[in-house]
Amino acid sequence: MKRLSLSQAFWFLLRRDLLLAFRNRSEMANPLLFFVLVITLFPLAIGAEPNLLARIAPGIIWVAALLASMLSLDGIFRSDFDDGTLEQMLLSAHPVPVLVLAKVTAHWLVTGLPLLLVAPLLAMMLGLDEDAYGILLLTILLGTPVLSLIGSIGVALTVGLRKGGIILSLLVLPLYVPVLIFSSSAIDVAASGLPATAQISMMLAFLFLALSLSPVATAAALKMSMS
Amino acid sequence: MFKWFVKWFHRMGSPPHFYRFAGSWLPWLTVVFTVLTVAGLYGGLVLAPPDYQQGESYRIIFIHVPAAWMSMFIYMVMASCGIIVLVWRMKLAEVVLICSAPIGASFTFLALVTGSLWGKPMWGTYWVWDARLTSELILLFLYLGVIGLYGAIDEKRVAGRAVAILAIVGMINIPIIHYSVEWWNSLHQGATVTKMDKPSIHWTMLVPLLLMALSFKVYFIISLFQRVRAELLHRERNSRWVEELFRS
Amino acid sequence: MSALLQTRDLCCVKDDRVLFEGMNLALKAGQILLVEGKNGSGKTSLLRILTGLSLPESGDVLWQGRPISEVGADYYEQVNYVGHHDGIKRDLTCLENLRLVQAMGKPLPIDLDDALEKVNLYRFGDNYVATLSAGQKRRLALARLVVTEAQLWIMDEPFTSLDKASMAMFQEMFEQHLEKGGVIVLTSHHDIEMPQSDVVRLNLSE
Amino acid sequence: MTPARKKRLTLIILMVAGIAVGVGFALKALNENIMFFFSPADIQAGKAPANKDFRVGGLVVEGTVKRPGEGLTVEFNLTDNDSVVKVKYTGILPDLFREGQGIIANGRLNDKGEFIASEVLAKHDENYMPPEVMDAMKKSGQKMPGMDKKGI
Repeated sequence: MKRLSLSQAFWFLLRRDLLLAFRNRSEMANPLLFFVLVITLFPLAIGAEPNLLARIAPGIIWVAALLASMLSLDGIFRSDFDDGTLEQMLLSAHPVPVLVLAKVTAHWLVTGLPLLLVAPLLAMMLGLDEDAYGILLLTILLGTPVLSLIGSIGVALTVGLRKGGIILSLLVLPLYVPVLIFSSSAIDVAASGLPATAQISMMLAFLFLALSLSPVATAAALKMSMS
Repeated sequence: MFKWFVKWFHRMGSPPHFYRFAGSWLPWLTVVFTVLTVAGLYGGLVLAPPDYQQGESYRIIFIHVPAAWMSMFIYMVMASCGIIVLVWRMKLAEVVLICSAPIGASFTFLALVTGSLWGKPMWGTYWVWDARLTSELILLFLYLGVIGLYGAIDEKRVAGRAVAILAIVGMINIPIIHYSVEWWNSLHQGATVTKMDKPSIHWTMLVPLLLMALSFKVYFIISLFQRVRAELLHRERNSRWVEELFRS
Repeated sequence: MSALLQTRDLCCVKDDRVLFEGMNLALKAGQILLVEGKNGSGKTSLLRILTGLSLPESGDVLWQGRPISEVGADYYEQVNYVGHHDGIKRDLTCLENLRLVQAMGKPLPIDLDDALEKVNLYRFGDNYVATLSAGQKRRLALARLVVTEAQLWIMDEPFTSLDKASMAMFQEMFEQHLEKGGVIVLTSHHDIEMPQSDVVRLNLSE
Repeated sequence: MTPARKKRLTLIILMVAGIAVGVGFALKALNENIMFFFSPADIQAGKAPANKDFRVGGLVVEGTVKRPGEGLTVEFNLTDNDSVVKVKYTGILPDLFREGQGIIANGRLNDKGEFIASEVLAKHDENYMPPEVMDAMKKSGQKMPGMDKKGI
């Protein structure tokens, strides 16, 4: 009997989430706005001394990216949990981790990828060394999917709770630390005119590990949250 | 042998059996703990000579190092319980997991505080964002996350499975956090006792250190047993064995 | 003929309260199980355990004689579940919602338009779900049953916010499903009249 | 093999492959120099960045610690047993700071090739010995384990 294959299911789910995001595009811009806002706060708070700003720019950009990603995490599963479509997803005949991966991918495309567009602009405003722009973009490209993947485990654990928000940050932020360290260190090193290959290969390692392990953990956590 | 182990494993998994077993062991463990602690502290604070380099202030290692070891050890205990919970859905493992978390968090806190007290005379500052210190701090957050998540979920069986997943995920992350922070910044000295070649610590200092480490382990078991007993009574408050226990 | 869906010594505990224990059920093809009982007697819990969403305290749910945790995907191909939540997205149209249901890897028997016609929503295919009434939404949720061809239907209060006519329509749909060799488990506060079918009743309050 | 089994097997293979690639990248990173502090030899060779802050690590050369002014300014030489760099620092030094000790300094190079430190941190080694034992070891010319480590 005819049935849709797993890869078709993946694309369907991805397309559905992108469609939903597009139909709520005002919400889509929120993490991006937040990212820009947090970064503009720093020069206001610590003064506009160019050398200082240039030195801490990698850290600021990455801390802001991390917070922006964390704020948007709840959206991965919240509405699906509320209207019961998540329940249906868990009853699918397809392996749930693959479906989870589709949803996380959609989430990243909507909230992580746009950071790539504004990051160079903000880096310029903070006076980051021009040598580091390429590495900055590369770390965002490699790092934000890892944030979404790790974050999805945290959301899956807390989606059933009424006050999941604070707990979520407590669960997720410690797990974000390696990404933060290596990405900002890569930019730092690049700004000093040195090669950042070690940091970049480490981030590639995180990406592959997160891609292969986190959907399984997220699926297990979702099953737990639904029961 | 294996059959015997499986049987033992199942018997230990039954709450009333574990309750009685832990209760009968507690007095003995307390005696062992007292002897070890007194011996370790006397050896460390009185008998051991001052260090050639750090003078008297190195003596804090007799608390600091065992506490730091415990902070890692207890997390491993929790992650192992997590695997048992997810695979065999054993109730006792859930209870052990969640009862270990506050003890682990306290040891982590102790290691951080003693470390920072040590850091002032040695490094000239209470707190440096050093590799060991930072990863220990993150470990504390992981413990707090486990405690917080367990507290937030009302249905305790579900909560047990949730923290099991979290403990396992955290376990994968601990080496990653450890190495990432280590590369990022390194001031803390290398490992002393666990080095493969001969330990670079004099035996007069090593013996009390190991005694203290052992005493901390025993303390963990005592504290764990008491917590688990209390939690079992609470969880099984409607069951027959608890009722019988209080009637007699 | 051997039983399709079985439970073996099923026990469910919620918040320290035993809802049911030692439950042994067996359903053959063509049978419908009506789960009755007071509020909080464990009807929803039982249904969720049967779907595998929740885990029982002890005991097993068997599909064709094997525990569902072992059967895995082959079981989920055969289950259609309609729970308290409609499981449809407000910001998608009716057709988009049903297309997604079909993507979940179950066998596909009929065209989506036919399915909408079956539940009297033919002209609403391109309407956003947000514009539908509560009863229409419920009908769309139940349309899920016919856009994929699963043998086992599990429904939690399928008739909430439906009018008499729609109820009759769905009861007829259920009878057809049973005639084709399907199995149904449902809870309902409404009286169900299905004289032609083999109805098994289970009261959890007793 | 049933299609469901085959699908699951493919997924597991993909997962294992993903982990393997990840571990591969991690090992590759471990093989590269990731510590971004520099040794006096690196500075001599001109590898250290100019006009940028960086960290330098090494041993304080015995007999070079001087306090030229009245204030808290200290000067000393730092070595990695290969090259030497002159360090200037104004501020309170940690207790463990002494000649022959390993330290890490944070700061930047000035035009004369001197390292102007904004922060000095002392590193103590992982050896714990009573003073007499240490003296005896030094006399017999035995090398302390861990002292020949890279960096410090």
